[in-house]
Amino acid sequence: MSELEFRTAVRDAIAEELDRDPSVIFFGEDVAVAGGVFKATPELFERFGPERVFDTPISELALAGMAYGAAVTGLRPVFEIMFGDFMALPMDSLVNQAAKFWYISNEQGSVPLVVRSAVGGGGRFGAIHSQTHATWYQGIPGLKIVFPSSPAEAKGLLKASIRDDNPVVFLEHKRLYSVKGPLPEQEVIPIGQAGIPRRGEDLTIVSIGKSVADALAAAEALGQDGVSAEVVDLRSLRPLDLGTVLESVSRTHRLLAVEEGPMIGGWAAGLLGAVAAEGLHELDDAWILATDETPIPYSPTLEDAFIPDTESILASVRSRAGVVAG
Amino acid sequence: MSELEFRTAVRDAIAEELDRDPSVIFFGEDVAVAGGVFKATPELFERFGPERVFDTPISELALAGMAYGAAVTGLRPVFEIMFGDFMALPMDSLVNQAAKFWYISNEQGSVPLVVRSAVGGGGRFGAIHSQTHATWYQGIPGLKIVFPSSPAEAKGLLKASIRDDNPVVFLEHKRLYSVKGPLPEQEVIPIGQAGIPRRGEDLTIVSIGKSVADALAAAEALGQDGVSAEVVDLRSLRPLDLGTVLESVSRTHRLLAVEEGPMIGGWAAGLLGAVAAEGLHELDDAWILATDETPIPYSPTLEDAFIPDTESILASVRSRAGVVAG
Amino acid sequence: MADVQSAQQTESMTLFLDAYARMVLIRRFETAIHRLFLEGHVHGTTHLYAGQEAVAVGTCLALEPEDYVTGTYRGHGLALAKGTEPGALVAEMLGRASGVCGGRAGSMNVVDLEHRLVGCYGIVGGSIAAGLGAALSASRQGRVSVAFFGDGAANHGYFHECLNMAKVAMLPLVFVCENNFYAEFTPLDAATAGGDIAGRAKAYEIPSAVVDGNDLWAVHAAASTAVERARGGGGPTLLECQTYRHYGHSKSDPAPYRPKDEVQQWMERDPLKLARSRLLDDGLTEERIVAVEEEAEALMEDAVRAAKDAPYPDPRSEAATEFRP
Amino acid sequence: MADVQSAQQTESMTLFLDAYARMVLIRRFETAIHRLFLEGHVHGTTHLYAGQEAVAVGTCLALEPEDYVTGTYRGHGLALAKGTEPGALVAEMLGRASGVCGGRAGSMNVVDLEHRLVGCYGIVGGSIAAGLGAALSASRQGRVSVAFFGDGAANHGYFHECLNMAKVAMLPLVFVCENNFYAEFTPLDAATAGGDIAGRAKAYEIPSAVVDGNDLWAVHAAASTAVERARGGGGPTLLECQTYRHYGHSKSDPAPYRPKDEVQQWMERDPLKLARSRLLDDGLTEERIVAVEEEAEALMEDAVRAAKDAPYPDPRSEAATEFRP
Ligand SMILES: Cc1ncc(C[n+]2csc(CCOP(=O)(O)OP(=O)(O)O)c2C)c(N)n1
Ligand SMILES: Cc1ncc(C[n+]2csc(CCOP(=O)(O)OP(=O)(O)O)c2C)c(N)n1
Ligand SMILES: [Mg+2]
Ligand SMILES: [Mg+2]
Repeated sequence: MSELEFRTAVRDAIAEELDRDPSVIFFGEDVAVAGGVFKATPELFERFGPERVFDTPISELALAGMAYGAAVTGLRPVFEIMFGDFMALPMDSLVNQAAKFWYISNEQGSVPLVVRSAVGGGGRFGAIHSQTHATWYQGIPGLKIVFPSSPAEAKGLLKASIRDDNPVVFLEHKRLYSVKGPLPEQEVIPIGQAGIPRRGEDLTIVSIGKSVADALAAAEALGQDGVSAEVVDLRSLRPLDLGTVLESVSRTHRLLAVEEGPMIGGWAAGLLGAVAAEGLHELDDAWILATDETPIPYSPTLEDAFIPDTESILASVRSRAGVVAG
Repeated sequence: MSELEFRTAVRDAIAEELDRDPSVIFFGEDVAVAGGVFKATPELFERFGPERVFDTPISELALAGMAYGAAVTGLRPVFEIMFGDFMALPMDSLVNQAAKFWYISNEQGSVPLVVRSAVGGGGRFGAIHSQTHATWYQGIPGLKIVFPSSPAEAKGLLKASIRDDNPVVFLEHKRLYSVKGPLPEQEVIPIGQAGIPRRGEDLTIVSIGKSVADALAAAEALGQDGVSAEVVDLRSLRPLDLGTVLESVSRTHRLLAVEEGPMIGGWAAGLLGAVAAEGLHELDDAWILATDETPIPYSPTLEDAFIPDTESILASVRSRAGVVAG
Repeated sequence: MADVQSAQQTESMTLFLDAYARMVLIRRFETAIHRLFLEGHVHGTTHLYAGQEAVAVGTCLALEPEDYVTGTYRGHGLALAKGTEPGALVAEMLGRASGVCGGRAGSMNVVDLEHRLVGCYGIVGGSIAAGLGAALSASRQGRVSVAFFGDGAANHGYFHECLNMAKVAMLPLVFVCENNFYAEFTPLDAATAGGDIAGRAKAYEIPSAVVDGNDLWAVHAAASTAVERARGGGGPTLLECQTYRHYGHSKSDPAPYRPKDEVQQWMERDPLKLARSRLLDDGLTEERIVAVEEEAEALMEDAVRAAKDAPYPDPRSEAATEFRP
Repeated sequence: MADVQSAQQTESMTLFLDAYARMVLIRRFETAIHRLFLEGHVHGTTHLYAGQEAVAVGTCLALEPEDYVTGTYRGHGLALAKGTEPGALVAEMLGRASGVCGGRAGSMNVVDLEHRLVGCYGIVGGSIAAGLGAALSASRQGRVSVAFFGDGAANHGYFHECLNMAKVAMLPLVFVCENNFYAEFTPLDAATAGGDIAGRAKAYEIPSAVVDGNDLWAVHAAASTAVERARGGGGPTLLECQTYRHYGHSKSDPAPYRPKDEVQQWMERDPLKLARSRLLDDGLTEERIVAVEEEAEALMEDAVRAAKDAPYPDPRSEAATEFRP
């Protein structure tokens, strides 16, 4: 039976786009000769050569600036900032150059680049190798933020990101790399359309990335309780597919947003706020499951308690008043 | 009649803390000899000398790292990153060093630093000198984000920030520097407590920084319509004083959050979400007034239309169904 | 033989006369912008290039139209040197719809892709990285990229990371540091360890040179060598062009921090003065020189008049989009 | 006279014997961590210091207890060299409540303020800026700050900005670049323009030296000079200590990218071997050396046993706070 591993999906997406379009290039730290520290990009260097796929010095700010300048002048750079935690370093170029160009140039041109990073906790990498930088960037108009939840999404969304004429911040959850799943049905998954991997009537659980699988598992278990939970997979945080969430809530009237990150300044709270502003009277209940408001701990006991998972989603739904069988 | 100018309040706060505590130092680009590009820090250099107040090269990342390392080893650095737009450059040190230290060191020590920046639009400075970086940083546990709305707040909150044992991101709105206002009543304004500069019954308008004055002016005008609006001044985005907002909403049942920035990924949507999660059934209505989802334009006609002001707050309230005289 | 020589001479003379005309245009442009700022037509802030004209013009004289340049917020001179239409540039400063960026960018952030001006950057150091990226494209297009930046930018992480990257990848990039000896109000020596910007290239094994940035011919010669090296696959070069700004850093900064005699000495070496007398020495007639000067004058007057009459963008009519569809 | 001399000799000999003992302890520590990682007791990832012991130990030998150090994710050796209790350090790697950071930090981010280890940083270059800041405090405390970092970090903006800042402010900072010739899987020459890290200090007028990082005495001598300079107000120094890591970059990276003979040559110059024979040459008896070796061995065994028996932090009981109250 043909299944696809997440890391292979990433590699294949890049390979197919390198094949398809000679203006696509791929670079980063130890992504070429070594094939990436998460072994997500092996054999691209061998196959496409040093002109298209190359390693760089440890210079995140210059990497992003180089990608921006190259994108404005005819190339379509895909580059890796190894861990999402390092995405604070290239931020100036991404925010003040790439994100602004299309608008302030009065649409003279745009910036087709993709910056990939491994994000998220649970790997015992500690506070500075486990963060998810999506919310640092969500408030930046002009930057797309894409975060796949499965191998099929990784491939379809990464291909869409590489073909997109705008800068894309692409997140890959560490604990998804070794996950296997069905092959994609579409070659390209359009950016900005949330998915509904599970239909339900009593409750809408919205999430993104790794947490989608946890939400699905929790929804299964809730079925035993007689609670029918719908799961929405946002896929991107900008553009934000509010419409799909509102439509779902108009049927379930209950909303739980699950975020692997703090509640304050997080995307989950922002989503609830946007839903409240548009569909307040559709809501019977709405709440957030997030992490504690602290950095991410290293110790297994602390990290396991810190990160939302299937159990904590279940516990959160069960303890929340008002969720009853439909 | 004794009034205080915002820029003088900033200067006096730093001067008084330099006086009070020999471990306080102040540095930045052209803040010492030249007294700052917004003339907010004149005469500190003359008064305290080059050991306590000094100019630096244009090296934002090193500035933040220097402040962090100094703060951990006995000093209390206050430094300036001239424009908030530049706050993408020192982010790594602030996020991965300063914000994490207290927690991951297991509370061996903390990081008493303050980083001041001029933020906000309306000054015709264009897309890369008009941003407000608060939301880039709001999702970072361990960092306080303080944003005064008046000269009195500027002084009381800056003094509190300098005395705080944690890293503080301090925002000064460009269009407040020349504003005059009454002297502070308290020497120090505690960080994390929102203010309620105006009481009302029909509607709660929540904002921060420059927009608070706009909200107050709009509330006055709404009085003519017979709508009694309460205004909440958050003062800080982390810690976030949700309690004060919830209490206000429990009386007015209507919430408008006004943000000078985009709605997606903004603090206003997050605030609405947090309120919905805690007090959904108190809400008869809740919405957000924010900017367009684009960079900030230079041209006066475009920028004026872009930035929320008294008129747009008024228009938003009047056009929103359901706000009626109490 | 003699004919050929003189033919070459006249050719080169008209070349430099055109360059001088461009320098005059820039000077008039900045004089106009300064006045327009004081009159409230230019908003926010503006950073004038007057005094540094020979750097942008001399460098661009060594470039092909398809070669890329990136500049700073002090970029009006670079834009005009690379070919941006003066009228569209004034209109941008005035925030008009007819501006080169429709009034969206303003004085600090001009983009003109048609003339391969990738951008002007309000962030110190940003122009270096943008130029590095353009060099990556240029290396595949037989083109060259030139990044302009100031002496203050030489203390920024952008500078170091890009020097190293450009050399490692052997990119066709010319780093042009416009050393006007001040970063805002801070003198070079107070912020720049060693004080030798060109010297910072050595450790990366990048060829570098200190250039008289007020001498059009010197800049052109140094730039030509660097551009040839880049085009020939020889990798990056760092040029430290020493020059001086006639105005303060921005707005109406009177620059009290600059010693009178220092200003005096530099004013005597005004790049326009130097170029003018060199052209006369080379045998050009006063008439021809006056002619191009008057032309520039007239060009600017028309540009300003047209810009002032141009409409502002209408926020209701213009449908700005966050993303390219 | 002869007595004085021999007294000094024995004093210095015991000094270096203690240093050797510390190097042995670090080696045993890393051997233990490697095993514990493969056994699943150490989680996530870990970066071993084996092979580079002489750099941290030789440098710290030139420091006062109150002097500050900052290091990288490859920081176990530095922590032990500066005085961190081995038991507390193993426990940290194992994520136990008795860890030096209560198990919150882990292998990459150790902090031990009691021993003036300001921190170890998972971000390449972070240690340099942290050391710069510590130097600012140190300059007011009569102390010195030493920032450790790798060859790969020399290509980062942090490196350049901090070199310049340290020199401009004449801070008592010693930059110790541990050049082990690889940044992860990338050889020095592939990423470092010019290939001469020490040489990069010249343009800033910062004194620098290339040091045999596997020779305890050479490192100590170079560090002593730099520390004296810093303490005397002479400002920063850059030391490029050339060394080699015995393990792969992290985890169980077998380092296939390193030529066999290169590894062979470096193994022959194992800093422990070199120090041991030097001590014997200097007249120390085999017995005394074996004694300290066995002591280190025993110390590590106890440390590991204690750590394994220590409880994990209890998420319910521990009230973590985001802010210092
Ligand atoms: C990263 C960054 N830091 C600070 C500033 C504020 N600033 C604008 S211009 C300037 C001085 C730059 O000096 P230099 O590089 O010599 O260029 P010049 O203005 O002299 O042409 C500074 C500090 C900025 N725009 N960007
Ligand atoms: C800013 C940043 N970029 C990339 C990484 C990933 N990374 C971790 S170690 C390393 C190599 C560093 O090499 P070097 O500085 O020589 O130190 P060494 O590991 O050899 O001791 C890299 C690229 C990181 N941790 N931080
Ligand atoms: Mg300058
Ligand atoms: Mg190395």
